[in-house]
Order: sequence, then C-alpha cells, then structure tokens
Amino acid sequence: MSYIKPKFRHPRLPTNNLGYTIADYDGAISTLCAGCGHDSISASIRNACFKSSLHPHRIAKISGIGCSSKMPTYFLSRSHGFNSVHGRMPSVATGASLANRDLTYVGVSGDGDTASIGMGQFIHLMRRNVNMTYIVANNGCYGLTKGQDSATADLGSISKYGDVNGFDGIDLASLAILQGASFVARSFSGDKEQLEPLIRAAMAHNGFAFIDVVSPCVTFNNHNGSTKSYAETRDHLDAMPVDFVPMRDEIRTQYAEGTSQSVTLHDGSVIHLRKAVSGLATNDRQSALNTIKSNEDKARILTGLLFLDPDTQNLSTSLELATRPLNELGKDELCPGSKVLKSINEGLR
Amino acid sequence: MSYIKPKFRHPRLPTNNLGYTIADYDGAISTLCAGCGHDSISASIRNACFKSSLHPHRIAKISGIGCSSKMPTYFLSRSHGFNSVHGRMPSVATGASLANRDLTYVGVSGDGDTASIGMGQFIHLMRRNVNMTYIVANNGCYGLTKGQDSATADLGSISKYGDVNGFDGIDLASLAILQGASFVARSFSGDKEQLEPLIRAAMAHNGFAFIDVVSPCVTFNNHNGSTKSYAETRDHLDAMPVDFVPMRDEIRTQYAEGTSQSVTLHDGSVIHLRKAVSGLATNDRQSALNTIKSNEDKARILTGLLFLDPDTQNLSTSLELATRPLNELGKDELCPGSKVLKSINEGLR
Amino acid sequence: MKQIKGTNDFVVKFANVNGTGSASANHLFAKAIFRMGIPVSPRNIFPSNIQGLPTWYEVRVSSKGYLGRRGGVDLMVCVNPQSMEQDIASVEPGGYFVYDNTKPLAPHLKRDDIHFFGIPFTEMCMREYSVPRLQQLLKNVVYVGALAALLDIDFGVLKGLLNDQFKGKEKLISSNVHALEMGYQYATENFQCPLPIKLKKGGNVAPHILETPHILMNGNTAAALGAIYGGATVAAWYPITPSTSVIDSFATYAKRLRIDAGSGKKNYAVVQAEDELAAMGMVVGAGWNGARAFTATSGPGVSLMSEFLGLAYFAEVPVVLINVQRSGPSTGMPTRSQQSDVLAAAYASHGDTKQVLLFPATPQECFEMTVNAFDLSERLQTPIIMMSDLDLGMNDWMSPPLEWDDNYEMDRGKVLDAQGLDDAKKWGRYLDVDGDGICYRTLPGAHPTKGAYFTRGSSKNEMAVYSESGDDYVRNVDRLLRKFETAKDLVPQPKTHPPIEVKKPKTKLKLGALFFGTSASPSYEAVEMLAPEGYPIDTMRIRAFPFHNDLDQFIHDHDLVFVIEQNRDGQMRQLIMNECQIAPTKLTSILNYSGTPITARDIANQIRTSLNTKSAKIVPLHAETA
Amino acid sequence: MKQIKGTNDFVVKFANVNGTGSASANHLFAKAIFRMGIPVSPRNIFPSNIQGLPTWYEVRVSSKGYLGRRGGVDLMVCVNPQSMEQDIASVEPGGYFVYDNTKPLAPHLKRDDIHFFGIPFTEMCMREYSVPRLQQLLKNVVYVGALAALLDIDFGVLKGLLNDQFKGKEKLISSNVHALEMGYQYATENFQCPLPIKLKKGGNVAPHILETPHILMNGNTAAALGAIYGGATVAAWYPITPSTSVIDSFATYAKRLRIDAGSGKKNYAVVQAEDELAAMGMVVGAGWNGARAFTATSGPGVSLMSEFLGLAYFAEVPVVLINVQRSGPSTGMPTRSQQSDVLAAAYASHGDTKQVLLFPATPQECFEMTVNAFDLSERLQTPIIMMSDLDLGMNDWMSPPLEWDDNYEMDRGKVLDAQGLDDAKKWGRYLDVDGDGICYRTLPGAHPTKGAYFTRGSSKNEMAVYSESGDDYVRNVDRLLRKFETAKDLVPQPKTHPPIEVKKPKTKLKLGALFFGTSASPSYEAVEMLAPEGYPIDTMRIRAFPFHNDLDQFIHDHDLVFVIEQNRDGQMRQLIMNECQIAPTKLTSILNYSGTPITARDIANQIRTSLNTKSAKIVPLHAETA
Ligand SMILES: Cc1ncc(C[n+]2csc(CCOP(=O)(O)OP(=O)(O)O)c2C)c(N)n1
Ligand SMILES: Cc1ncc(C[n+]2csc(CCOP(=O)(O)OP(=O)(O)O)c2C)c(N)n1
Ligand code: SF4
Ligand code: SF4
Ligand SMILES: [Mg+2]
Ligand SMILES: [Mg+2]
Repeated sequence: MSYIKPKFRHPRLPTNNLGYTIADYDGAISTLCAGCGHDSISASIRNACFKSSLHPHRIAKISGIGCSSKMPTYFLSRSHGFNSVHGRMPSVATGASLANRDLTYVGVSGDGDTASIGMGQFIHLMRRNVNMTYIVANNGCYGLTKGQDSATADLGSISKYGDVNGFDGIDLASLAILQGASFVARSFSGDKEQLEPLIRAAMAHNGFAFIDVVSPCVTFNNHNGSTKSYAETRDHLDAMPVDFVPMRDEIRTQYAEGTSQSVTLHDGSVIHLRKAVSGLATNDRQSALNTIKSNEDKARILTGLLFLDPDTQNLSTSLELATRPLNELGKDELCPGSKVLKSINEGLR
Repeated sequence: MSYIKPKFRHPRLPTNNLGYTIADYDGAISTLCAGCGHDSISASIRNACFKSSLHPHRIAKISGIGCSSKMPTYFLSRSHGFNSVHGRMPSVATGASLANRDLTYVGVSGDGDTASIGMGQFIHLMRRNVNMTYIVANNGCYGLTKGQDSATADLGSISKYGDVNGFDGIDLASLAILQGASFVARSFSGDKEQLEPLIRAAMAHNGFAFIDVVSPCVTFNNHNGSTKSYAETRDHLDAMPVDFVPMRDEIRTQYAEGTSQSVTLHDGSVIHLRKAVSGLATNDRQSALNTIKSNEDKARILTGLLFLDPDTQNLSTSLELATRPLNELGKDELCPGSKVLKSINEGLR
Repeated sequence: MKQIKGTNDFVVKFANVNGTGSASANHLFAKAIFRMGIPVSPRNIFPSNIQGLPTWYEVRVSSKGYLGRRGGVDLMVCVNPQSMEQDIASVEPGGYFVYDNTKPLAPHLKRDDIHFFGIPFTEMCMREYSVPRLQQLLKNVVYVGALAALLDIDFGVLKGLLNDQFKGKEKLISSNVHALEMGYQYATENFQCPLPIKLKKGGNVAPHILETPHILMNGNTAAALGAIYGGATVAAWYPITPSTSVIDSFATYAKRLRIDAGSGKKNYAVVQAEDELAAMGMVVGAGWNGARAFTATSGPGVSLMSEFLGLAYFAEVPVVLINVQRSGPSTGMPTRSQQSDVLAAAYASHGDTKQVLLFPATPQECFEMTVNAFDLSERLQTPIIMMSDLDLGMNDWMSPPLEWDDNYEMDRGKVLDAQGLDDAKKWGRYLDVDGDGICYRTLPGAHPTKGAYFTRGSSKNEMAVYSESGDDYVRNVDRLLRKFETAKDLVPQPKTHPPIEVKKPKTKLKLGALFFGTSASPSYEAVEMLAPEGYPIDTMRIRAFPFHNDLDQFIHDHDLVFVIEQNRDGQMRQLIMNECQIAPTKLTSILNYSGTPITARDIANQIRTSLNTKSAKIVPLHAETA
Repeated sequence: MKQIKGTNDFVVKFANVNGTGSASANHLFAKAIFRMGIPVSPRNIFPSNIQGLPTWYEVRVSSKGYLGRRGGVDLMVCVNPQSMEQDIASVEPGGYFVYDNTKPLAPHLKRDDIHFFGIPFTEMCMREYSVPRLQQLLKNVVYVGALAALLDIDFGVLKGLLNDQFKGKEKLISSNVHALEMGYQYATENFQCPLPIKLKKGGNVAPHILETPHILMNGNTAAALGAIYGGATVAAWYPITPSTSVIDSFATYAKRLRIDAGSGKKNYAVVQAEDELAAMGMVVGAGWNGARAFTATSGPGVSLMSEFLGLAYFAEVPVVLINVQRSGPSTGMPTRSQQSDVLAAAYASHGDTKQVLLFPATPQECFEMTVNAFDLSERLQTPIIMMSDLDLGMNDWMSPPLEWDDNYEMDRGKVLDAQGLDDAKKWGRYLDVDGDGICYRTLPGAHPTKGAYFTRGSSKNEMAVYSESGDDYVRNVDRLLRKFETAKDLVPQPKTHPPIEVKKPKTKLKLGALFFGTSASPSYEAVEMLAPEGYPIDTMRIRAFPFHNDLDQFIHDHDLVFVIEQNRDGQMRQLIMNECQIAPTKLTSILNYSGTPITARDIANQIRTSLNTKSAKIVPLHAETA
C-alpha cells in the first residue's frame, strides 16, 4: 500500500484557472504496492487534469481488471469511475462515449488487460476512433495474478517463477499506429516531466489518444534487461517467503529530449529509454513505425509523442451524432407519438 | 449452389507422386452461391494438396463460422474437419496442433471471422507461430448473415443495404507482418496461377503461414471500386426481391508478375491488383509494410508472397515438445506410477 | 377419392430453392389473403445458406384466427425437385399437390390418396421470357397466379399489392401482372377452379378479427419500433440470425424518425460491434452513462454476453437485451426456432445471478414489452432480457394495430440529478432507502462535488467503497434478492382466460396448461380442440420472470398442469420448480424441439396421450408424501 | 475470568498485513502442529491485492480430525493495527489475544472477558536486526516462537521444519531459529506457559488419524497431480485466482516427471492463452485431436467459456475443466470462497445443455476425480467439469496419502483406430451402435481412406453429414440425453455413512442432510453436534452430476432433507429439484455465502432454528397434495 497524496499539505494550495486546488483531483489512498509505477501514473493523471483545468466531475474514468485497472480509484474521486470486466474496457468506454459525447473519458488498462484478453476490443476501439484517452500501464506482466508473463513481455525475459518467455512482445504503440489510432505516445511512469504533458495533450486531442506507459512492477517485474544483475537479484529472492513484498521507492527519471537514459528497475534489470524530440511527432504512420523499429533494433524504447493526426473524425462525428448528448434527450426528441404510429400501422396493411 | 467438381471426369485420371488422383482430394458439393469466390479457393486448396502430394488423411481442416468457414466441407473429404465457433478457430487449431504436431493444419476463415470477432485470437495465434496455413477468404462483408460490412471493408464502400462504411478497413496482411507472422501472402480467389503455388508454399512452410485472399461475394460484395458503375448496378438491384441471388460465373483472372490488373466484380465495382515478383519476398518486416502501403496509396492491392522468415521457431519447437505427437503417448510415458507418488507423499509431510 | 374441404381454413405450403426470389412471391400470396380480411399466418422455413438449398413457406389460413401452426399440409406447391419426395409425403390424405410438370413426375412418387396438379411453370416462362433472370424470377409469380384461381384469391387484391410494391415502376408492375395472369389462366383452363379448399372474403371469419383493422408484421420489426418508442438511443450489436432484423429495422425507422430537425444529425447511434461481448459492453457503458441502450442477439451471443450480464446484474446497470432464440445448443440450427435459452438467460453468468425475462407472444407484445423493457431496466437497474424467437421475430403475424398513449412518460427510475443530490440528506449508491432493494443512482457529470462513485463488479459496501467484508457482500446480494422480489409486481403479469365450459368432462382432475411466447397460440387452439372431447383445461400464459404469485396459485389450484414449450429439457418447467414451491409431479412437459414451431395438433395429441397414460403418474405424489 | 480450555482442540487466528511474509511463518506454525501428528486445518483469508491490506490465517486444531471450520476464535495473534478492533471483537469470551505492544493498546479496545498478551515484536526486532527487511520478516517468526511456548509446540519440530525449508542455507536457518527462540523466551519469561489451550502429541487424537501417516496438501496441487497421473498432455489456461496454482503445479510436476528420457524434451505442453475463450478453444482442439487436455479457471472464466462448452457438448469433444470457484457474480470477491457456479456449470451455454460435474471434497478426491475426469471425458465424449473451490484448492488440508494402483489403464473410450475402422461393418460418427448414447469417434490422421468426418456444432445426421432436418436434430439431442443417463452409473456415486444412533430423539421426522465439496466436513461435524441433542440426521454426500438414483431414494426415504451449500440461491437444491422428481418442501436450504467457508457451528445453528420453526412448513406438502 502506498500513498499518492503527500501526508501534509499547505493550507492555501494554489488553484488552477477554474479555481480548483490539486486536492480536488485527489483519489482514494492507493492499495498498490509501495513503489509501484502505476501510482506515479495516477499522480500524473491527477496533475495533468489539474493543470489543464478540467472540471473533475466532467471526466469519466473507465478501466478493466488488474492492478493497473484499480488506478482510477486512486485519482479524481469527484469523477465517476467504472472498474468493469477484464479486457473489455474499450467497449464500455465506447458505449459511455456514445451516451454522452460531452464528457472527457480516461480509460486505464494494463498490458494483460489490453494486449491479451482485450486485444480484439483494443483494435476495434482504435478503428472507431472513440474520443478518449487510453493509458496502458505496461509492466510486462500480470501483477494482480502474481507475475505471469504478459503479451508485452520481452522475448527471453525471465518471470519471477523462473520461466523464460518464448514469445515476442507485442509493441502496443506500433500496433496503435498501424491500426489507425490518431494520437500515439509512449512514456515512462517515473518521468513525469514527459508524462504529464503527454496526458494533457491526449485529453485535449479530439479523438482516440493512446499512451503506452512503461510502468515497472515492483513485485513481479518482467523486463528483460541485464541478465546478470537480474540473476543476482533472483538469488536473493529465493530465500524470501513468496508472500514477502519489500517496501520500495518509486523509480523517477528525468532526461532531456533527444537523449537516451538507462533506468535500473527494482530487480536490477535495466531498460534503455530514448526520448523523442517533441514537436517532431509525425503524421506519417509509416515513418513513425520505422523510427520505433530502428530504436528497438538498438534495444531502445522510444518515448514521446510518436504519431499524431490532429484532423481526425472521432466516432461521434463519423456516426453523425447530433450535438446534444444522447442521454439528455427526452420524450419529445425520442418518441414519435401516436400519429406516426398510426401511419406506420397503415403501411403494414 | 455451385459445384467445384467437374461434372465429367476422365476414367484414368493422372496421379501424383503418392499415387493419388485429384478426385482423392475432392470434397462434398458446395452449397455456396454460384460464382462465389470461396469456391475458387476451395479448388485451389484441393489442387495444391494434390500437386504437393500430401496424404489427404494427414491434413486437418479447421474453420470458424461463415460462408468462408463452410469451405472445408467442399475440399478434402478424406481429411478430418472441424467447423468450430465464430472467430475462435485459431485457438482450436492451436490445441489441435499441440495434440499432434505431425499433421498438416489448414485453417480457413472469413474476414468477419478473423478481423472482427476473431481479431484477438488471430493476433495471438501469430505470436505463437503455430505451424499451420491460415487462409482468409476476404470479401469485405459478412456473407452468411447477409451482407453487413466487415472490418476489412474499405472506407466509403456502400453495402447492399445502402449504408456507407465510415471506418478504415483493416489490412490483415500488414497486421500479420507487424505481429510476427513468419509467412504472409495475398492473392485473389480467381487467380489460381498465383494462389495455388502460394498455398503449396504456405503448407510447406514450417511455421505460421497467412494468406489473405480477396474473394468476391457475388451476393453482397462490399468493395469500394468505381462508385458510378456500382450505383448503376444498385439501381438494377432495387427492383429485385431481396431473396433473389442471380446465377453468376466465377471471376477468373490471370496476369503476369510485376504487372497490375483491374478486375471487375459482379456488382460492377472494380478492384486493382498488383502482382509482386516472386522470389522478391522480403524478410524485412519494415520494408514489406512500406511496400504494401505505397501500393495502397495508389489504390492498388499488392498480391504475392509479401514476407517470409523461413528460419522461424514454431510453437512446438518453442515449447520444446518431444518429437512424438502428444496424442500418441501412453501410460508408460505419461503416468509416473505409485513409487513416484509415494515419494511425493513423503515430500508433503 | 377424398377431397379436403374448407373455406378459409387450410394450410398451404410452398417448397422452393432459396435465392430464387420465391420468398417475395410467397409473401405476395399470404399478404393477398390478409388483405382479403382472412386470418393468415405465413412461416418461412429456410436453410442456413444463401442460395441453392431447399426452403419452405407454410401459410396457415384460419377463419377463427388461430395464428400458430396447425400441423399437416392441405395444399403443397412444389417447385423444388430436391425435396419433391418428402414434400409429396407430407400432404394430408385428400390434399392437393401443385408441381412443375415441365419434367414429368417420376412414377414412384405418385400417391393415389392426394390430388396432383401439374403446371409447366418452367416451360411457360421459357416460352414467355428471354432473359434468364426473368425466367427464374417470374416463375414464382406464375404459380401465385395459378393459386389465385385454385383458391379463389381476389385478383384485384393481388394487383393492388403489386402496385404498392413497385410503385412508379410501371414496367415491373405489368410484367408481374402478366405472369400472374398466365398462371391464373392455365389453372382455370385445365382444372376445376376453385378447389374445395378456398378463400371467401368475410366468410366465416371470427367477429373479433373482422372488427379491428389488423396489420401484418414480424416481431423483430415490432421490437425495433418498441425501441424507437421506448426512447432507445444506443444500439450496439453483432449480426446473428435470427436477431439481425431487429437492429436493421431500428436503424431504418431511426433514420426516418430520429433526425434532429435543426442539424439533420442523428439522435441515436447504431454501432456494429466486433462481437457480442463488445456489443454488450457498449450497452453496459451507455446504460451506466444514462442512455437507453440495447442489443439484440441469439443463442451463441447470449453465451458470449454472459460475463457482462453478470456484471450488469451485480453493478446494477440498466441493459436491454432482445434474445431472438434459435435452435441450440452451440451453433445449433441457426435458421430454426426454439425456446431453449430460458435457463441460460434466467441464470446468465456464474455466481448467484437471476435475470429478469419478458416473454412476448405477439408482435404487439414485442412492441409493448420492448418499451416496457427500457422502463423496467431503469426502474430496476438491471438487465431485462426479452425472449423472442425466430418464429415470432422473423415471420409475419397478423396483429391488431400497434397503439400508443401520448401520455406515456418514460420511467427513468431512481436517478438523482444535481438538484436531487443537493436535496438528499445522505446518499450512498447502494443504500436501500426505500426498502424495495432499489437504490438511487447518479450519472457521470451531474454534479460538481456530489454523487460521484466508483462502479465495480467486485466487493463494495453501501457507500460504493471497496470492501471485502463478508457482511457487506451478503447485505448487498440479499438486497438484490429483495429487488428481484420487487420486480414481481412490476413485470407483465401472467394472463388467464375464463375457463372453458365442458358438458361431460372425462376426467375429475382439474387440468391446467402453462405456456409462453410462440407456444401460446397453438396451445390455445389445442385447448379448444380438447374441450369438446371432454377435457377442460384452464390456461395461464406466462409473460415474465420473476413469476408472479398468481402462477403459484394457478398451479396450486390444479391437479395436473401441462407446461408447453419448445425445448428438449422442459426449461420453463424447471424454472418454475426452482422458483416456486411446486411438487414436480404436478407439472407435465409438452415439448417440441424439432426446430419448426410446435403445432396445435401435436400439443393436443401429446395431452391426449398423457391423460390416457398419466393417471398412474399422478398418484405417486400423494403416495410419496403420505 | 473464564479461560477457554482444551487440548488439541481450539482455533487460532493470525491477523497480518499482506506482502509482509507472514503467510510463511503462519504456515510454519500449522505445519509444526501437523508434524506433531495432531489434526490441523489452516485457512488463508487474503485480500485481492498484493501488498498492504489485512489478511488472516485461521488454524483449526481438532483432535477428532474435523477439518472444516468450527466457527469462533480462541486465540488471536494480531500484528495488524488496521484490523485490531474487529480482531479483538472476534475472540470468544475466555479466549486469548496476542498482540504487538510496541505501541500501547488503545484503552477503548480493551475487553475484560478475554486475556491479553502484549509482546513488543517490533521493538524486539528493531533491537535485534539492523536490516529493515529482516526486521519486517523475522517479526513473524518471533510470534511463532511465542506461540510455541504458549501452546506447547514441540520446538524440535519447528527447527526441523526450518532445516527442511532452508536446506543448505545455514545462515538463514540460524537466524530463523534465533527469532523463534526470542519469541519463545519472551513468552516463557512473561506469561504462564502453556495456556489452558495447548497441544499434546498423541494426546486425545482420534485413532483413524493416528493410524495413517497423513500428508498436508492443497486441492489445486492434488488436482495438478491428478492431471499428471491421468495422462493430461495439454494444459491451456488463463491466469485467474484461485485456479492459477492448478496449472502452476501441473507445470512444476510435469517439468520433473514428463521429460522424454532420450531427448530431454517435453511430453506435455502448457500454454498461457490470451483469455479463457482461447484456453477452452485450445482444449477443445486438443481433445478433438486425441490428446488429454484440460484447463482450470474460476467464475468469470466459466462465463467466458460457455459458448465453447456448448460446442463441446454438442460436438461431443472430450474436455476437462477444473473450476475452482470463488465468490460471484461478476468479479465478485476473487479471493473468497463459494460454491456458486453449480447452475452456471451444469447448464453451461445456451440451448439445451447438460454438463457432467464432479464435486471433490478433499485433496485426495481432487487427485482421484481429476484422473477420473479424463477417463470420463473420453468415455462420455463430453466436457467434465470438476467443481473445486478456493477453500479446497488453495488451503492446505490434512489428507491420507495419495494412492496409485499401477494396474490402472486409461479409459480412452470408444475410439476406432485404423484397425478398428477396417474391422467395423458400418461406421458413422453419430451412430448409437451400443444403445448407450455413446458413439465411436475417430482421430485425424488415423486411416488413409476411412473414418474422416466433419465435426460441427450445427445440424448433422448420424453419418456426420450436414443436415437441417428436424428429425435428425431430435434424434441427435435425444441420444445426448441417453448418454447423460449412461453417465449416471459411470460418475462417482454419492456417499452415505451408517446412521447415527440417538438415544432420545426429539423429533419423529426422518431427517437427512445433503451436501458436497467443502460443505461436507463442517456438515459432518454439525450432524455429530446435533445427534446428542436428539436430532439424528442421515447424510449423503453428492459427488457428481448427473445424480445417481440413490439420491432420489435418499430424499424419498426422509421426511425432511437439509441441503447444505455455500451460495445464496441454494443452487444444488435447485439442480436436485430440476433433475429429480422431488417435492420441494422436503428440501430445506442451509446456506452460507459470506465468502469465508461455512462453519460447523453455523450449520448446526441453522438446522436447530429450522427444526424449531420449520414443522409448520413440513405439513403443507401433505396438505397440498391431499
Ligand atoms: C475474465 C477474467 N479472467 C481473468 C481474471 C484474473 N485477472 C485479474 S487481473 C489479471 C491480469 C492483469 O494484468 P494487467 O492488465 O497487466 O494488470 P497489472 O496487474 O499488471 O497492472 C487477470 C488475469 C479476471 N479478473 N477476469
Ligand atoms: C457468436 C456468433 N455470433 C454471430 C454469428 C453469426 N454469424 C455467422 S457467420 C457470420 C459472419 C461471417 O462473415 P465472414 O467470416 O466474413 O464470412 P463470409 O460469410 O463473409 O464468408 C456471423 C456474424 C455466429 N454464428 N456466432
Ligand atoms: S503487484 Fe506489481 S503492478 Fe501490482 S501493485 Fe504491486 S508493483 Fe504494482
Ligand atoms: S453470400 Fe457471398 S460469401 Fe456467401 S456463399 Fe454467397 S457469394 Fe459466397
Ligand atoms: Mg501488467
Ligand atoms: Mg466475409
């Protein structure tokens, strides 16, 4: 269990344009493991909403099932939230957005929730370009069910149980670009300088915005990294009771655009991040894919805004929905009345 | 209803290396619409198996649900077949292949079956690199449920019911390349000169081989094509009873590698095919994606073998399965016996 | 040789090949009878493919207005060589067989107890038309023309129908009329017309039919209209026979009736989902967010939706699901009808779940119950599953006109808006303030500081705070039971009719019959068949689950109750035994699960057999408990 | 003040924070008692998260060998301030409360009817260890040391366990032993040890326990071993609590026992699927292709698998599914136990489906029934669902050792190989040659020219040719019913015990109790509690569905039968009423659905209440049918 709110807060907190303080964007106390990357993401979402001066109650939070999908409880208590079923958040979010096109939708998911059980819905959500921000807290494993490999785990990575992953990891950002997402970004949970503005941009984007956030799992981390250091750590773990989760600190990082940075995870493995220069985001899907791939070939994870198509048609527009939210319509707009029914009857004679 | 077997057959048919005649690869009489592209694919599969001299009974045919998924009934009656549930053929094929790694598996699916309900399983099937040939009979619509748009229908195409498709079509071949398929090809149902050798190569490939076959639906075709000719035809259709399906001939085409060809479909719409030069198949995923895209930008559908990684690990190898099929193992190999159980008991005291 | 006789009372069946345009011609035939004011019920029996397989169309004509199947065929029109043998076999002795004698009938097919009428349809059309398409198409119209003569159909009515159908396309009208005349002429010239079975306007038609100007419509269209009138704004679905036309019709009507006047934009959304899980997920999301949302599906879809149905039950999200049942299990027979999802729907999902079901029996009820489903789903904050079937959904039924009360107000249930939240003393999402098990919900975005809560399937307390306490869990699921109790009085109540008087009853047992949906019509007919034979049977038509206490009472008041349904396992009987305190030996199943709708004759036969042999079986109950 | 007394008969409960390593220490405690030869049953009650929430561990010690929960806590060890208040409240009057008094106990928490034992665990560890990890971890071991003194645990046994656990890591052994000693010493120095509740080797332990050298194992491990011994070669699954460890254990054992000697390669495959639909699809594919294949899941997975279960039922594919039940519906409480998937499993999927269920009550049965499930699935060519639950699957149970008969031969059912096909006169996949409803299947690749057929869920005839004929359909599904009838004699039969003699019975009614799975153990105990009170209750433990006729007979032979189960809706009672011809008033539900396993005291109480108030309810049955 960790806390995303600081224990003490100055009585006169600064307010944003709408007069809210950051506390108005707080959530419940997190029950995730101390040091879990997911808590950093929650904090960034909270901060992004505060800085962007969004009305908390005009945001709806939707998630699937998993440690990551618990996150919406831990930010924005003034927003409605829906912790639905495993892997099917995309459809719930689609329905919600159809019912009321005026709210801001934040979907939160995990790599298990999205890349395994949710893969089909994820792809079709992008195809429909639902107007929402979709954040995957990507830890390469199933945290809540205790550490199995997920479909984004790197080939050759070793799970806490000592199994070597024999399958290629799915790169969700590339997939999103290929399958038509109109905003695709990647970041690292501990890099709030990068993550917060990305979240703000995603929420401002008028269409489907995807952010793949590398978010280390303290307890069952599954990144490939340096095998040596990993093995060393493992040896250490062997002597521990299986149910012991040591207290850890969040991993924070900070580095400049256009540079690379190595981050050592809690288990001693290392990942290599490369920060794209902002403003360079391409609206050419093919070249975005190529850039991601060439970094991957150098074992680097490219972060930043990777693709953007600002002039996109979201689902509400492509379905030609009227501007008033469907859930506000009343009998007058909806019910054609007895006269019309009479004429329909006539047509059926 | 159409017939893939010729009505008359010479008494002394030629035999292949194993001594089988083509008749040994026949299936039941097709109950698909006359002229349906799917029947041409069935014929090509039959011919490919004959020419490659495969034992019919060592092939297993697995499909989902749809007109396309009915195809396995119409070829290879001597093979076992399994018409499973809609969209879930990949998992059934995976299980079958685990049970007996020695058979040749042919999966047949439709664009609805694969790109909508089956999307998640399709992607994970590729990720596992199950040793099989996977053929999608791609008609851009749901034939069996009477012509709704599928997820591969082109943006802007008009369905038989007059609805304009507002979503981008999913390009299954690109998706397959991105998601790690080790053999990716595309063809046209009526181009047996191209399709047959592709099927033979796919079946010989030691890993997952995907063939996206453009296969016009006579009755509910959904390709974008020339709007004018389409509209003309539509007018014609309006006067017809909804349950009238005119008898049509199969669309055949023949053109040289490296050239392009326009094919007019039954409803008057036109598609443009571009045949890749064989032997040029790349094993660089990125450049394969780029080539497909650049043809697409010219409104051309690139056909041929698009990507090949011949030295791939299929699921049986990556799971390190023993060479004897699992379904042949008996008590001796499987059951450790009472002595071992005694020692297990000891360990539990 | 015997000749079946009857005015406005017979069964005609057409044997065709699908994809040949026959359905439209057959529909023309049925609709003409309908326009003559004579009760008719046509049924399409079609294969699960698009072209080339046998398909049938059965038209029942019934002066009394029985709309269920009777059983047996009096006149068969066969233009499909593939099925000729079985078609000939299916005609009642003394019946009539109309066929294409362009090729002569194989001698071994002849029966000498039925009357054959050969008409060279193919030859006539080959001679008359040069375009193959017309040769094929108009053949169907020719046989309708012949039937017009044989059965005495009002020719003017037929022409009127063609005029309506091809409005503005004069050429098409005249070619069709010509084809009709060709058939008519051939029949009058070659046969004694009309046959002893025939139609007569007015005739012996039951007064309650004559009094109302009926309409002819299928249940799926009616349900779609119900969704329009019920204020549905979000329809998410995945195509599956036989439910597809619910959404098709909804989209068609919405395009006409739901366009925002100012902008020309849509006041509704229809989304074809990628599968049934997604379709239901969208409905759940939209329902949670305050829109009236629904989906339509069939068997396999119900299975796939079951996880989400469990979520909606537990998270208390309004959801409307129209289940147009087909033959199960698994793929089953997608184009055949059954009532076999009763248990799957009532207990959809793992864990302790109970879903509210509605059972429409007519298109009128499809309409009304769909409207009602939206009210109930919001009132009860739970999924409402309307259990239609292929027979009801896809076939045309004669029906009194649909009615609408303009004073109708949608029941949006207990939703607190900003004002409501400000007024409320204490609010908790799962607090049972009123004691009816139904709590007050709020919608996202309603209030800046109040009413936000977290919806989850999993553990929670009354305040919607995460909790794994056993007490919180039990309180919550017990409240859901209380809500289910509340539902009993809100759902449509079962229907009874005044008991049938019987002069000399053959049994001392008080007999009852329970049925629902499309089993109702033939059940009523069977009961009327049996009354003159000395078996008085009281009836109750079940219209919803949870069952009203009247159902218990009905069973209690009878010694033996037949439960008539169209599935193998007697699922409604099981549901009754589960939910009521009923001695099972009281309930006898009358079943048909062949995939073609149950017939009155079949029901009557099964009841007769049961009454003649069952008496032994009725005793043990007393014995057992003595 | 009263002191609870008892040798080898009490309940100890630990209140911890999860992720702190307490489970291992608590296990050490329970295992030490087990090694002393005293019947013990530990239960982990844990939250659905990874770190930082309250978690409990309840250890029952019972000389008679009752392994179910008794109810009540005699000694509580609380090291979690979050739950302290409720933990104190849960101790029985006269019981004992051991806590960390590094911080003093808040005065308002004090109770004067229980005994408090403060031990400064944190302080002791802070003093003793400098590494925070060790401070945290060894605290757990210190309290076990204290309990060793308070309850008189054999210190040698504890040391032996540590030696086994940390074999080869001397440093770890000595630091753990040191921590134990610290606790032991503190307790002996500060309290009067042992307490009136204590352990005694041999002692009053029931002879049937002493006679066999028991093992301690959980049901999931046992099921995994069953899959190994039953010859499973394909395991496809998707992680879900509480079923995950079934596959984990299978993989672990297979890695050891299923490696091909020559090549070092695997004679098994474990695939983590992308979801439960895929997991079941793989099992169906593998089963169809002749491998013994299985999956394990829990509630939501069962819902997601239901379409495939319907296919397997109808296409007659052998499938084994181990359903380790948790609280439902929807996400429910994933780390809590229930028996609430009975109906969802029995009728899994739309349409008329009936699935075969097995109900193990002990790890031994998990082992045996899993082996049996593979035989049954191939014999019956249908899915076999083993219904375990979290309590059985994830907790350690004392059990007689697993036994294996080396003469066991797998029953592969009716499979024709090449020879068989050549010998067969006429073969059709769905021909019921033997009249038992089970047909002969063939495997892909078996024969060059014979035996190939097309498997489909949809319409077919006996020769596996596509058919939409109603007759073919009915014949097929009727045969499936016949097969279900055949299953009755093949599945494990229900178990009865000789009736308990009661001197002065307080009731004339013949009483019975039905139960299954983890409800069995506390039910037996409750029955033994009630006998001396004058209520003789006969018992029958249900072990499978379809029910054997003995079940009907048992109910017939009694006036009132309690159905004891762990779900809200009395699902087993419903299933019995559906499938047997039972008057429902005979069956009274005794339920617990809080998520924590039902206790003997709870059952006894509910039965007492029922007997004192129910008599009125028993009469109406006679009345109703009179
Ligand atoms: C249908 C279903 N299957 C399985 C589960 C069990 N389950 C809960 S969370 C989870 C995986 C979560 O992984 P991920 O989405 O990566 O989240 P993380 O915990 O790693 O943040 C699984 C398999 C479930 N709740 N529902
Ligand atoms: C679970 C489920 N949902 C829906 C259906 C209905 N259905 C049958 S085939 C089909 C679509 C087939 O489309 P496609 O795969 O493209 O095949 P085609 O007929 O076009 O060849 C659908 C939706 C079904 N059988 N099962
Ligand atoms: S298990 Fe991993 S993902 Fe889950 S809360 Fe702990 S650190 Fe985070
Ligand atoms: S409907 Fe289309 S896809 Fe189906 S059989 Fe006919 S032509 Fe082929
Ligand atoms: Mg994860
Ligand atoms: Mg298609």
